[in-house]
Amino acid sequence: VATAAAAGAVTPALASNKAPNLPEWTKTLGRGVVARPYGRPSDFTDLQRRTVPWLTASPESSISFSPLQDLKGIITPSGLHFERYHGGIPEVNPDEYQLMIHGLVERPLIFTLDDLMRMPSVTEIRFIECPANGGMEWKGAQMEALQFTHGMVSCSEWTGVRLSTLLAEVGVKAEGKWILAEGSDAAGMSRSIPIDKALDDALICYAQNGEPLRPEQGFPVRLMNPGWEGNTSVKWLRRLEVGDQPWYHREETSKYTDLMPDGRSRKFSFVQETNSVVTNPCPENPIQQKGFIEIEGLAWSGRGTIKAVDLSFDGGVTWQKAEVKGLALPKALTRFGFKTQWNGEPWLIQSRAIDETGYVQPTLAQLRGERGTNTIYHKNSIHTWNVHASGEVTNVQIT
Amino acid sequence: VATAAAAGAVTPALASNKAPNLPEWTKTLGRGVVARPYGRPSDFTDLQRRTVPWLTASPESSISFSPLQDLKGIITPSGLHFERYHGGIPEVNPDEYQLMIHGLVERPLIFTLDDLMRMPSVTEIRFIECPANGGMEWKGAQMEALQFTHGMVSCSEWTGVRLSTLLAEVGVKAEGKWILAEGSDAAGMSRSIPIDKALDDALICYAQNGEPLRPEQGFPVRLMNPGWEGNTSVKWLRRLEVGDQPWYHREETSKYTDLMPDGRSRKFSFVQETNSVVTNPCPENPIQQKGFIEIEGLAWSGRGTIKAVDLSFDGGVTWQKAEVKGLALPKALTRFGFKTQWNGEPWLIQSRAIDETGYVQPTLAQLRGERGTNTIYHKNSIHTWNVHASGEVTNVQIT
Amino acid sequence: ASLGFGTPASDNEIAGWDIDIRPDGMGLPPGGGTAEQGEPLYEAKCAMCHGSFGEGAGRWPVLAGGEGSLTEERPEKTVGSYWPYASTLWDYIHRAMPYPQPQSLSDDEVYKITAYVLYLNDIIDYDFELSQASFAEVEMPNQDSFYVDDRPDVVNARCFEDCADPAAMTIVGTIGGLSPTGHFKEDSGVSASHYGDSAPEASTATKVSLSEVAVRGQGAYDQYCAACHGSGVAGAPKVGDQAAWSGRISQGLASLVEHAIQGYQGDAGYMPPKGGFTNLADDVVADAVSYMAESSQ
Amino acid sequence: ASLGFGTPASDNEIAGWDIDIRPDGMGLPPGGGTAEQGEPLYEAKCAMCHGSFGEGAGRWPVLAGGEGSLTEERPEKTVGSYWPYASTLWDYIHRAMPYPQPQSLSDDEVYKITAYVLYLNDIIDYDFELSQASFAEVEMPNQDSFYVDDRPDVVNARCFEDCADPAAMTIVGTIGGLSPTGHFKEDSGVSASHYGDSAPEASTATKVSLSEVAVRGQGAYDQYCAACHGSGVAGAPKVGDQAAWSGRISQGLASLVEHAIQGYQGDAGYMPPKGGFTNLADDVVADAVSYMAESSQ
Ligand code: HEC
Ligand code: HEC
Ligand SMILES: [Ca+2]
Ligand SMILES: [Ca+2]
Ligand SMILES: [Ca+2]
Ligand SMILES: [Ca+2]
Ligand SMILES: [Ca+2]
Ligand SMILES: [Ca+2]
Ligand SMILES: [Co+2]
Ligand SMILES: [Co+2]
Repeated sequence: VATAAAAGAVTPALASNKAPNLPEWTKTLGRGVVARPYGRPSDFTDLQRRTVPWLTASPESSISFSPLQDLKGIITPSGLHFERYHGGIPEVNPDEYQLMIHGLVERPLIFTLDDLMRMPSVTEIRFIECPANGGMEWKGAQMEALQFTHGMVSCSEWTGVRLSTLLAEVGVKAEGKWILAEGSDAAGMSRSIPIDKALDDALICYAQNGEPLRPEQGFPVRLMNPGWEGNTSVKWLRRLEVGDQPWYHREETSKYTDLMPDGRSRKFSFVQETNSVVTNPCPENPIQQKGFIEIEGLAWSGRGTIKAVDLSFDGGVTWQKAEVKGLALPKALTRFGFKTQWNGEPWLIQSRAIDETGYVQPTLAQLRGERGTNTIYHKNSIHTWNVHASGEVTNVQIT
Repeated sequence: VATAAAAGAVTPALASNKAPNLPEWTKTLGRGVVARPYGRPSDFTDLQRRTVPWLTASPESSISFSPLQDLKGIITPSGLHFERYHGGIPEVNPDEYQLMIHGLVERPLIFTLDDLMRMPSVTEIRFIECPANGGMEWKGAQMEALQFTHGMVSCSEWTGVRLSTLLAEVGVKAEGKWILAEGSDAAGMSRSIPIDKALDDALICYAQNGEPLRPEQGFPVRLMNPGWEGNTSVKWLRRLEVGDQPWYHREETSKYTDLMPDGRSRKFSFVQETNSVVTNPCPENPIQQKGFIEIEGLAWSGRGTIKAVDLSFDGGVTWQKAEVKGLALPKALTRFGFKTQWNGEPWLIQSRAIDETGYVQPTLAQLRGERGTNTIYHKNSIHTWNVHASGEVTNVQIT
Repeated sequence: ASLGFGTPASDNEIAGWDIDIRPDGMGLPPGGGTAEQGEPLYEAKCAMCHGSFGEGAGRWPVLAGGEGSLTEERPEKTVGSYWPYASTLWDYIHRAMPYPQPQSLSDDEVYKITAYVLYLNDIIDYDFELSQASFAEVEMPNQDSFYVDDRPDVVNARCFEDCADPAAMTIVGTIGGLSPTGHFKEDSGVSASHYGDSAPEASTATKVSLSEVAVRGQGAYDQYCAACHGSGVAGAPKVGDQAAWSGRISQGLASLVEHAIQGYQGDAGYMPPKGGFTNLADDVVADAVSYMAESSQ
Repeated sequence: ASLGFGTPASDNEIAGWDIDIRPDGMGLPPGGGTAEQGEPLYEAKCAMCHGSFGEGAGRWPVLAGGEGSLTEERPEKTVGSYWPYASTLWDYIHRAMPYPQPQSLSDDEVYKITAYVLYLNDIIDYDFELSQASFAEVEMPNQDSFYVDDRPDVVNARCFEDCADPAAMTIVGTIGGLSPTGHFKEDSGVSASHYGDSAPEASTATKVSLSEVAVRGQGAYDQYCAACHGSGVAGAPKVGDQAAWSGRISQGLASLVEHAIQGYQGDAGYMPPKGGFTNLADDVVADAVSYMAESSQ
């Protein structure tokens, strides 16, 4: 057990840092405390959000995807939360931040960030999902990676004040039935929110995963409508106007309405229905060895808590119950697992989530049968990965 | 509602970005997606870990503190997790990473990072606390900020494989009663862990808050002993040796033993007993205005779940029940709150946590009465903040 | 139930921020205008992206056309074919357009341009005066086609055995070429956070002799400048048009760059600072100018 | 119950990593040595931090003394006064010391230095040969004073009324000056992530005429170089000692810096590369050298 290097003798470079050698990093002091007062990931890792430039005309109105294939547990690190902007990320000065609430209220008020942070606070782990998640796959499988088929969903611990608490401050008049939420970004993002949601679980958030919101998620303040299409959770929120009817703005008419085969369209299709996907294996995580494998995946429902997840290995002919792992919280990402063996046989692997309302995630055929292929949003059908004999995994659809 | 600036006309600089003006950031596009593929906090914020250089001889063996005064909810952002090193942060190459398990086992084995990540995984939200947290205050109040009185505790979502699963792979012999856990850092950090803990809830972790461990927390792999003194959760873990007795290494004899007034010392004082502290108000968060205030704080217990937290405003003469807010998970930070009014009266504010075993957080007098003032570690007594008529908050002790 | 937080919002403060417009006309300011008046404004401020006929340049949104296409294989959802209310158009142009200069239009300008976009969609006549008073007369063709969300619309059963017919299953893979996969194939040479640079939209052909700076500037040009300088709308000198550029190039690069960064009113038209993308760094704009100049010699 | 992960660890692989020592002697390698043999090694490799008598230089740990102090107001916990097992000392010196060069000592060197530290604590004689065989003879004074954790040791009651006597309460605040508060007082001029630079330990007095580079180097000097160059242990030229420095300075700064970064064997003693702190950046070391040289002219 002796390393005989006398002081001053030149130690020859090690063949490797593996046993029986002592690794280099064992033999020298590393950096001390507060080398990085605010830390960042190891340089040996490179998890990142990614985009697909041809999806949009401009990166200022575009989307990036969370690397679901590399994430563990249910919390999305704030630096990897998916992005969606309609006019880029405004650089809001928190000292000049104001939230105005007016319209059909007794007392129109302006709140500073400090005001909001001094009011009673609530913290909840909830997902946010863009209703376009998976939308590129209505007409056929297009994306060859999990990050792009499902990466428009992320999950954080959000802290803020209940919108109902703020509404009590201003005093909503009896005629007040809808609320216009408006962002201070270049898009002036605006959505009409029914008063019932506002009084139920809507949050005015200023913190994410313990710290101030990231600029990408609406710093310093955003609306958060748990379980609803992400677009309604208006970021960089500056104004709430109470009215007696919805506004029918661009993001709730031209966009975020769902065109049906008969040419009519659903409006106010707020809830993100039950969805799930297998994250191991997936195209980015092929099976590298025969033998034991823990199938893993994520499930979520905008209507509440995930109650069960089933798995099929044969494209949906037979199903088995998977295990819900760790926390199963309402309107939060929920991880599931299934321990099995893989011996080189091809799999058509699918997951099917069931939420507390009893809703069973539908097949692609069912969804297409009802909605056609031009509806863009809300594609929550059962997803299929094709596991090849080589362990390689590709995205397929079963028709 | 018209801003009449015709194209080309010079817009005069705004007096401010507040109403009725439209803020600057509303009138120009912001940065687009993946401007930062891995994000970071707003430049307008500056939460950071902080150290006290005179506590130690060298920053490579030192401590930094989490800014509890600024954190919300229960998750500590990974970049703000408190730091404790005995030889700095090793830069471990994950491709050369090995975990060796040997000693009193049937099959000594070496696991790669890939091996570990392919085994059945578990995800849990748990705190880690340095047993020296608060230790500067045994002889008297010393630190004028919450970050320094209590900031050696953080809480994360940890993912890894149960140590019991790994031990099943190597086959522990009947005589195997203790496990030496050894780090690959310059300190070769080593601690003896009883087999019961190893088979209970110890985790071999590779992920924190959804992503790979940060270098500061042991990248790529650390041991995690939930509820136990942080030092036992050996970081940059390279080796586990199973033995029939403890090793009595430097960190479990010279350090991390608790000197009692009679000159004898406690050894293997693993568990972090029930503790709590008020985070609002606190020295960094003075009360700025009369009227409504939500008192907030954090409670935690290494023995399990926090069941209740009480508050005193008069230095412990009378107590009232506070509300446990959000998730109350075993061995995790747990947030409590209490809504009240402050009208300028001086407060001696204290919190008192009770865990699932019925243990009631003790007073400083009780702890000192039993342990004296030279015991350094495990100071979990009720803490007092003095709220002055000005709203200013100072650290005091009641004797 | 008041906790006492917040300060009263004055009428003046509210007026400055209360910009929204509703289908019933709430929020519409005084003023007005015709499509005829809107046409030159649209040409100068909108056409470079949305096309002179609302047909959309490149991948920028299409604003007109698509009538009767909503049940077709590839429906075209435009203001005319899809939008239920004209108020939405006024509101959106006013709040968010032109894309790089949101909230820069006066109310009259918004009336005029809104009228023009409605006119391009055959919804109003060229000389119809759009105003607070006349707004209610505008009828949108698709107005009655929206119904409130009636999901859950699909009921799946939690079946465990014989849930599908294996013989009837067709397995369809992805369409090659569209999918971003580079990041998980080693040494693919694909940059990690961007994909599909080789995707549908082809960029301006690159001259072989470009300088390093110009090559660096091509990406920004494609993204930020091509809308105007690729087509020559609004008096923009078109890239590759040597006649349009020679005089400009002879002023020297520094002056071109200054104009691009600061903006200027030229003889042929108005160049907004950084083409309106004021979030761009100066050197990004300078690189793009090099690319444009070198490609037009 | 095996899942089949992991590859067998060979005896050779285990031997390379299995460095731990236990009180029963498990792990102790062949070899041995006396305090007498350890003294020069300790002087060269340890005394700069821990003091020639184990008394600790500056704030570096004290290794000897403190017998009988464990029940006093300020107990001194050292190897002699506190540590229960001598095996811990062998293990720790071997695994972690010298602090900047862990695992650089041969087994014989560890035996010798361990013997010397035990000797400094009056635990063994100067010529006692410490070895695998003799280790069991070493008795540590405080060995029997440790008992297994018996907490919970304190029982508080969940009282709600009249739980303390307000009249008997004394409120004691903090001791001024020790507490880091700068970061939450505006414009305090205290750097945000470090406090207490004004705290107990005073740094070498600064000459007024230092260059900017030298001023920048003082922090690194205090932290990394002062252990040796502040006291002159192990042949290190002491800062401020003009005689010891003049010859060196005349070689030129470049050569001083090279020696400091690469290390070298001089006439007076051995300077390890970067003083052993190989994690330091070259320019940090260079700045510290400027500080030392300018302070010794
Ligand atoms: C530099 C490019 C650019 C210019 C100039 C521009 N737009 Fe746009 N326009 C866009 C983009 C990009 C969007 C989509 C923004 C989003 O994703 O939210 C858009 C969206 C629109 C829409 C909504 C389209 C839909 O189907 O939802 C309308 C209407 C519109 N613009 C009108 C105008 C008018 C009128 C002008 C001039 C006053 C104008 N635009 C100038 C780029 C531009
Ligand atoms: C550059 C400074 C430095 C040098 C040189 C050095 N040490 Fe140390 N020593 C330290 C520090 C710092 C610690 C405490 C490390 C920690 O915090 O874990 C320490 C701790 C120790 C301890 C444990 C003290 C205790 O009370 O727990 C022993 C024993 C020790 N050193 C012995 C030695 C010996 C023997 C040598 C030479 C072979 C040596 N040291 C060289 C800095 C040094
Ligand atoms: Ca050795
Ligand atoms: Ca699929
Ligand atoms: Ca206006
Ligand atoms: Ca106190
Ligand atoms: Ca309004
Ligand atoms: Ca051993
Ligand atoms: Co919808
Ligand atoms: Co302890």
